[in-house]
Amino acid sequence: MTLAFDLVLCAMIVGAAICAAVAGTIFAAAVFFIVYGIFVSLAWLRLDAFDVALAEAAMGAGLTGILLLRALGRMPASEDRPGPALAPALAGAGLALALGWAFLALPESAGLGPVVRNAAPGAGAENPVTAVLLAFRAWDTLLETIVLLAALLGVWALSRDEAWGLPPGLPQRVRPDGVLAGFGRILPPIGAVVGVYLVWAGTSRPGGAFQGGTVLAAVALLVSMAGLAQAPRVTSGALRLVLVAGPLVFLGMAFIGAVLSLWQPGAAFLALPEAHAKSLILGIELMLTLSIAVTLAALVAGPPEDRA
Amino acid sequence: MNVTVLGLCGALLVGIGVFAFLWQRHLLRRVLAFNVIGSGIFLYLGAAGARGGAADPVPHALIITGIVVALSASALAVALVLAHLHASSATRLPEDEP
Amino acid sequence: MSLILPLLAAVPLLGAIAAVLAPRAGKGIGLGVAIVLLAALAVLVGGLNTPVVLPLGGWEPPLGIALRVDGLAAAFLGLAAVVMTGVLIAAPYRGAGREAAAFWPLALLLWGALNAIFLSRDLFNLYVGLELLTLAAVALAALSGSAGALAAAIRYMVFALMGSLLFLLGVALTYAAHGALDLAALPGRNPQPTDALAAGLMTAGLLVKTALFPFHAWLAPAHSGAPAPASAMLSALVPKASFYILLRLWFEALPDLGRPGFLWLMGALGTAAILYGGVMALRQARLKLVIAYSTVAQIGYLFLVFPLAGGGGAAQPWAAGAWTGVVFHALAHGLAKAAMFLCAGLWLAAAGNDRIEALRGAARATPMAVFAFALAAISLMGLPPSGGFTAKYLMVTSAFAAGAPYWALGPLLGGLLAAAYLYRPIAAAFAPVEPELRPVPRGQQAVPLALALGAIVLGLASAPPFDLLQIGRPEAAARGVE
Amino acid sequence: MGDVFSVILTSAALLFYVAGTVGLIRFPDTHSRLHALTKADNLGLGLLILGLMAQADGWVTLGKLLLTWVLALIAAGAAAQLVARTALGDRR
Repeated sequence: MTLAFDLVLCAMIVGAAICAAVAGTIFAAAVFFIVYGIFVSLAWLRLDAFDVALAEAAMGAGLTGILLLRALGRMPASEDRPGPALAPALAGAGLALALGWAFLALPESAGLGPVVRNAAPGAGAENPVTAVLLAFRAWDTLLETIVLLAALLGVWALSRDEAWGLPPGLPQRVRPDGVLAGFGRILPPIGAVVGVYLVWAGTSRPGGAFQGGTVLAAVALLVSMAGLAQAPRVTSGALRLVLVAGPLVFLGMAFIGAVLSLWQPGAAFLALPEAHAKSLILGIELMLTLSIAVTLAALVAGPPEDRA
Repeated sequence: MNVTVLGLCGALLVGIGVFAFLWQRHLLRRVLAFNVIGSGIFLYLGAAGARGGAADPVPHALIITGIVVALSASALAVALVLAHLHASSATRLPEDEP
Repeated sequence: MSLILPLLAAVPLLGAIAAVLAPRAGKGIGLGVAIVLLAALAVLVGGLNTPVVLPLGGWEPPLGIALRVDGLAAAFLGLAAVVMTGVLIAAPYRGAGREAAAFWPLALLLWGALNAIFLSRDLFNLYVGLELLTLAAVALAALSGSAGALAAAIRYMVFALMGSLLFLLGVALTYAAHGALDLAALPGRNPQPTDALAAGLMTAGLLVKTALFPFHAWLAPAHSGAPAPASAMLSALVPKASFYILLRLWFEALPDLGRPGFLWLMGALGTAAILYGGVMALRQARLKLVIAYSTVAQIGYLFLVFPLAGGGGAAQPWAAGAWTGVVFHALAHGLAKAAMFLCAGLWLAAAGNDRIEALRGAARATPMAVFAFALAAISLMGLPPSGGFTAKYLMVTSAFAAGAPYWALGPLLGGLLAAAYLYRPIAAAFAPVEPELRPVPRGQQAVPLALALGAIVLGLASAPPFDLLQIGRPEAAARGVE
Repeated sequence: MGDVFSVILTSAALLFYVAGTVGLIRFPDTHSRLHALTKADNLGLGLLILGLMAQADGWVTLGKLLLTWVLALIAAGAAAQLVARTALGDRR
């Protein structure tokens, strides 16, 4: 029975992917891509990967979909003809076959699951995924938040010189009594609670800084699109402080560990003292969430623009 | 068995994405294809990690990192495509213009 | 030691954050980072006798991520530090405008990403580092905002994204097969039939990112379209990072997967790159494109490491020499190429365009810059006494000693081609005419001169770096990858 | 008992979804399509959630399910309004 479900799910995923790849218009492709992302997050649920399902739905389908649709809205309808299909088709088919063969040829499970589950409680997070992200592989996570920052700096650098210093994205014109404004008033409180809950719950249950940050980013975007609050200018010191607060606290904690290591045997760069690991992880995650939320919202809004 | 289905599905998605990435010329479609390949790789990795019965949390963490990185790259790519459109009124690379 | 290792990657990142907060102080922050890193590297290299490994946060692999520094890592860290210091001194961005607010943090992020890659021992961490490097590099390539630069940046991004995905796919397959991402854990793994596919995918991705012929199409427009300080970083350092991972992968992690055919293919592609890049450089009318195509050629030399140091049998006694020679080549090329792009930037600002004819009489207007360009050219051509000469000498002798003189063809012809394509700008600079260049302050000319002198000194005093590179040199570099 | 309740309600929900989808495809213009979609899908979702509530293991889960429905109602309503208004604007 569950096999039948998985087969149907996979067929739907593949179908949506094919539609997204070959749809006649780019708008249709983008919509199919969002549908595809939702189906893929269902597949993650089938694999008991709740953290990944949340991240895929929020970022892979949601934010990436918005990015594509927003860009489409700025584009004139243009003739869209792909190149010759034979070589790409051979490359795609060859790679898919090779990977399929490899999956079947893989040895029996070779993962780190048991090792992680043994070490996770000592690292300050009962959710093993959070333990991996913020303790064992904290260096990855730190670099990843910096990747977000690098992308935003790159996006902002693409503004025209005349628009530099304006708020991110296009200026919004919204009727104050319109539906969007009303919607924008109802949802943010709920969204904020959900976002913070995802972070708080993330140490022991699925959720975490990235999933919570995405929800908060959506709230920020909604508030801005509904015209309820003006986004700060890209040169604003306060905005920039919020953007870097997470990585800064993360790096700062790492540095403190490094300096302490000079006279304290257990301390090291990126090591959290075991007694306080849980509260420190939660603190770092909250700061990261704030920065991730604002960075993601700014990434989706795009570079500052002065014309429609 | 169920896990194998999802792993093979991931392999197929990579193939579909690679096909679209190489075949399509419109730059937004190539960004989209990049994301299809990415999620296919993640599904492949996640399914491989779930073969032992209990799910392996390390791939989950890697995948979350990967999703964030893919989103960052997509955002920069989309912004580049729009800036390129403003600068030269083109939605594809010069060498791909018909 | 355990304090210095993480600081090498973390300090530039911290500097980038500071530069985001205080864009006007970007240059000061950059120079501060440069001083700290140069000092840290001096201490590190001074005390390095054996490789140092540091599991981050106290979590040992396979659970955690380890950093490691050996001679190879120290050499590349040093190259990045010297080139970045020069670039940061030379970069003209002031104030809090669009370009300045982007350049300083992005340049520091690029530096942080490079150092993170040079130190990392973890395949997935290397992927994240590569992505950080790519995003910073693409953003810098697009910095001018011109239509040409944007198209070049997008093409760069298309190739780089494909390269990243292929690499990631290989990493995923490696983890799925072995439950390990640490490079040190892979030589002792239980071999699987999927290993060759995983290694092939990772290698293909890194080749695209290194712009080895025939994956070079993105390089020249992106490197020549960027502002000069960015070009210097992109050309001197960025392709070296993915090549560095290739070295680690094949000589340390998976040497048992090497096959004669693969080694031969790498050498053939490298030789093709040398010839193709040289011919293309010869045909360009713009100086920055000449220098960029020269990079396509120079990258080719690096791949001769596979047949020369990787081949077993007759090559053995000289293999370590070839390995060291290739690393020398990477270092000398980095210094010389950064010097050349900085010179090109000075002339572009002084002449208003970068056509080679515009350089006529430059030797009178900007003598130091022309001297710097000529010194850098000597190293690229491989003439004594320069780092480039030492590198080519080591490569060519090991090619002959190994009984494979055809691998010497690339370096020898490549040197001739380099002489031909670099002769044109130098001849123009020495043309006996009144220069039409605006004057350039001597201070600005000093930076490329210092970098070019570095490339020469690498040849004059080659013993200390040679000894450094032997620290923790992978066994496979002498025994062969087979 | 609970299971039978769930099966009946979720089946009914599916029926509404099918009806909504048929309307989306067959109706001639944007406004009637929206009508079919929002009416039928919101009812379908309501039935689905009711059916799932029978499977809930506590008040918290019940609350979450209810919240899901309310949020989806608000979002669908607002989105439908926005689409409708944009469609009007396009026609002018």
